[in-house]
Amino acid sequence: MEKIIQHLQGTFDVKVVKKQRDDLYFVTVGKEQAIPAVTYLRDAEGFTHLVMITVADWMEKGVFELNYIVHNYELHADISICTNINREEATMHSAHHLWEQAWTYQRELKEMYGIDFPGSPRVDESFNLEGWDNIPPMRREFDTLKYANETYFPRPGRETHDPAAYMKQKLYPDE
Amino acid sequence: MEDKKIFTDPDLTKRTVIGPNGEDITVDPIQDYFCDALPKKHEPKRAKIFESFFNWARAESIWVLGFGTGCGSIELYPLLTPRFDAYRFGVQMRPTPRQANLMIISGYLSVKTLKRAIRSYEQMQNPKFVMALGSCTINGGMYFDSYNTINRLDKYMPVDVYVAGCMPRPEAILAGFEALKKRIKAGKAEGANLYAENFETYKKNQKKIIRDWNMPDYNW
Amino acid sequence: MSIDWIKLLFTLLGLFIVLNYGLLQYGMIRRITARIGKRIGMPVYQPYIDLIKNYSMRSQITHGVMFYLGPVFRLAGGVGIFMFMPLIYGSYYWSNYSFSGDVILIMYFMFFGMLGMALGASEGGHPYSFIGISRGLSQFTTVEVPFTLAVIAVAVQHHSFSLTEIVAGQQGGIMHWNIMTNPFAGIAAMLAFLGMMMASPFNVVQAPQEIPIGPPTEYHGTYLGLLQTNRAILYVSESILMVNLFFGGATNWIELIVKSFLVFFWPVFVGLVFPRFRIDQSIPWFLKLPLILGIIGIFMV
Amino acid sequence: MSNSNNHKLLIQPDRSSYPQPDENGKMQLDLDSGKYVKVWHGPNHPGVTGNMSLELTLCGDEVVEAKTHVGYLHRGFEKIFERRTWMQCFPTVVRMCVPEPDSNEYNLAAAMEELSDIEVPEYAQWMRTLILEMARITNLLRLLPANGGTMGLGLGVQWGVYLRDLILDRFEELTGARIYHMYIIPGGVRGKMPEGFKERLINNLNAIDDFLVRFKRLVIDNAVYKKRAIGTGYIDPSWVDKFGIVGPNARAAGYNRDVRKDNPYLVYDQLDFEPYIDKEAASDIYSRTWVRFMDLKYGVEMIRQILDKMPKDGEILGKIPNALNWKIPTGQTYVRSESSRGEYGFFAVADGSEYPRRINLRGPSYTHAIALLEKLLVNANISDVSAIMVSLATCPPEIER
Repeated sequence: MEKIIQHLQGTFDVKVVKKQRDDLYFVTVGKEQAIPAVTYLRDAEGFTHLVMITVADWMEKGVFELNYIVHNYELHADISICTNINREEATMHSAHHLWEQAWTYQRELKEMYGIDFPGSPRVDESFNLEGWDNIPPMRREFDTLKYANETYFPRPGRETHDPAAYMKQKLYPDE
Repeated sequence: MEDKKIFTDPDLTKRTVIGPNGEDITVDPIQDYFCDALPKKHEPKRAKIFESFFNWARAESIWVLGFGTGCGSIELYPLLTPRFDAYRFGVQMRPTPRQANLMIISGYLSVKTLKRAIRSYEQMQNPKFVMALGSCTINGGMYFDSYNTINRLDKYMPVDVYVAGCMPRPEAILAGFEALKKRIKAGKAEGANLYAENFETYKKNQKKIIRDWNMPDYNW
Repeated sequence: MSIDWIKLLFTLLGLFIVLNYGLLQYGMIRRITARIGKRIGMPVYQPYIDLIKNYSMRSQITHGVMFYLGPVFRLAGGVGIFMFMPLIYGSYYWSNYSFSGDVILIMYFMFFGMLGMALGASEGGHPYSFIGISRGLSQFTTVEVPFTLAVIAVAVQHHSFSLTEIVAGQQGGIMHWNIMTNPFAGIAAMLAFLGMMMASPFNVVQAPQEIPIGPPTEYHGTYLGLLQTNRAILYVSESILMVNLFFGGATNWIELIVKSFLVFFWPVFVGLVFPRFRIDQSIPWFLKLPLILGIIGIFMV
Repeated sequence: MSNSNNHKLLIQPDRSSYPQPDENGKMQLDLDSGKYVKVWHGPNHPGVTGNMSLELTLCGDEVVEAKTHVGYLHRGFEKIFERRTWMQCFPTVVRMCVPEPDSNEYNLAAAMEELSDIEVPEYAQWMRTLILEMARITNLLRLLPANGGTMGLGLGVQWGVYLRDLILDRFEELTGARIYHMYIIPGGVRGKMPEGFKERLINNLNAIDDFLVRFKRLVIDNAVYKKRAIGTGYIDPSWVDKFGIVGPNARAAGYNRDVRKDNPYLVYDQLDFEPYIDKEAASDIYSRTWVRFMDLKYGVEMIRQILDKMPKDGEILGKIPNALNWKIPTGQTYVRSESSRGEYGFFAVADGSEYPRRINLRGPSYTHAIALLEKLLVNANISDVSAIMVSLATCPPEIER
């Protein structure tokens, strides 16, 4: 595992390596190098299984952090190739040629975050939503409670009985 | 985004096709394939005795549309199998909306499912009933702040019986069936007529959230 | 030609009895199958309530004239089979309008209902209806082959196409029944009977998990009520036909009911423990074993 | 022991007259030609697992193009997590996959424990393993007979769901709920075994043993079932990595894919088990049914083993901070477990606040039901569509979340 990470650092311009577990590393590379790094891991190091492509939205920093998690069935270990892309004009290179299911993830990310993957098949089709005309819902600036209250008809009389006070009294009287 | 997207479906746009003899045929699927007559109100039979007899038959033979719209459908399996066996009470599953009388909205409805549910509901024939399972159909339940699930079902279609719980146990659903039977026998379950009378309101509410309305207003 | 009014009355009475018997039998079968699945099942009288419910639906929609006529044709087919079938051997009034060539007419009526249904359901315009119809017609054609062979074998054996005479030839104990005297034809007909009753593994027409539910997809309310009425009559009539052809007929109502119930139970029993064939598997199936048995049955005579 | 290589003998029909895909993999179909008919298979269809739909283009009764449409169950979980504290996520997260909710609970708990370094007591780990295995057999009791059910053999479903109800009763005893248990909480579990629970559970397991014998006679040895299932829905073993196939579907293709064995979590390394792998890689519906059958069989064995080996008593909850304002330090992780359908993973990102930044679910159906299913359905007969779908054990809620 260490050797693979060293190899990655030698070949690519690796910015950050974070060891989460013995079998899980988060490796941050530049935007241009993410797909080559994933391809390298798949072809040369035997990380043949694409676990998922996912995004965390860091609105404060103005970036989306894309994660390509790949798994090696020989070593039973995962490496996540992370890359930061600009939130405003979010585009990323497509990985649909590497794995057949990759375009599904990309289609979802396009719909949920508005990240474009040029060339990915059916990326513009709607995935979960139908007839959505607002900003992509998973972006952090989208306020789902406000939207729900405006769009749907909240039933009057819904009260929040916050159990926090009771819990505080019962479980944590000192804090 | 300010500009509203325009939703088009290539299968539903107006187009010209070439017929078998080489002539041009204009096809407008929404006009040709669907009937856009509005729903009519059907009065109950004049003679009280007939109506109550028919209501008894309707109550004792409830055909449920097999449409699991949400997570409550996982409890419909036990309902039809040995443990709870709803067949004893005259409840049967029908796979097509034409033959069904009761639509079970089993839990939350996302906007995408609501569109299909409305369509299935409109295809059902006149004495038709709706049973809503779970707290998410009453006030949104635990998805009250979700951007994709509706909060109140009765704004979009008339509901006869609500069964509360998350999720309701099969016993609760059986009790719901009993409550529905009482309602039908008393002649109160006139959901279809209510829908026809307040058609405008229901349609307005439905169109408010279904933005790509690409079907006729009423498909029988 | 003078009309025998009393006979007509008896025929209609017989139709009424058979209708009720069919509905009760359906309820009974549903209850027995439920028991096998460890359930209690629906009440025996449930089919009656369903029928009343369906006839009392308030709104109906139609897709055209043939859509109306489909269930009517189907019902006519069912009633037609019944009208020309002798019910009780030795009784003038309960032999309906049986005549010397009734077997051929009955076999025609079997197909007639099917065709009527096909015309009606295709007017409904549902894609699953089309698939169901094409499956149904092609399967029924192949079912007819071994069945016809078996019927011809029986007819040659008794030198008659009249059901009454075929039944007459089988009187005098169980060893005289055609299923005993010509077992190959009997087995061929029983296998074909599976296909006629549309029980799995040959329920390719309605196939609930595949093309729900085939031709009747669009039928509702009164149309469905007609179809249910027909199902009650048709299935009982077909089992009575089998009783007449191979199980020595019946000399009284109780014998008839017991025998036809047992015959009817055979496809139900098979259907419970077998999944469904695909259409391209079920058609060759009928053209293999049942066909060979039917041919042997003819040579036996 | 079960499979023959019949699928190699199957004669593939001539497809040359059918339309071919263009270079983008999209079928070139002229829908107005009258040769094809477009059918919506679902969402209102008894043969479709859950609420999803397939848009099939048929030529005769052969499927020439298939598209899956999901999103009917989309509730925006990942969005509403942003408004829930980590503890409030628990009641929500179980709703992500309805038939087997416990994997969700475990994964979220494991992610939180890993990110904030919490030790789980041993007894609690055994209880977690027990409840995960119980959840696995409840789901399998529903899924396995459904393989016969899609072909019109509903009897097995009746038996299976009845036994599932018995196990749900045990869940109710243990956790108080039938479906959504919310039993695994970060730091441990919520309760101990009630009095007499073990004996009642073992009784139920014996009933499942009986069921397995009868089910094998009813469905698996059934000539008609064999005729239909063998060779249908064939997944080429080379697709396993390409499509990200996991769990039982990959095991039917001859790959040893089981998270319990590969990356042992909880106490699986102390248990003695070997997942069933189809050595001949027949990889059709029949083989997948077999793998699920053996999974259920081994699952029952495994619960017996857990009940034998687990400690009699112990701590159920480790030391956890104040749940009301539990701040989890910045970090991200990916945890996985083996559900009855395959690898089930959570990607969790914490940003140092009380609220999670991102929790993303990787469900096995995500790859099985979309990319793979669309590929498998092409050239299938319409009769086999739901059979193929059920044999892949797709579960829409975990795709859409």
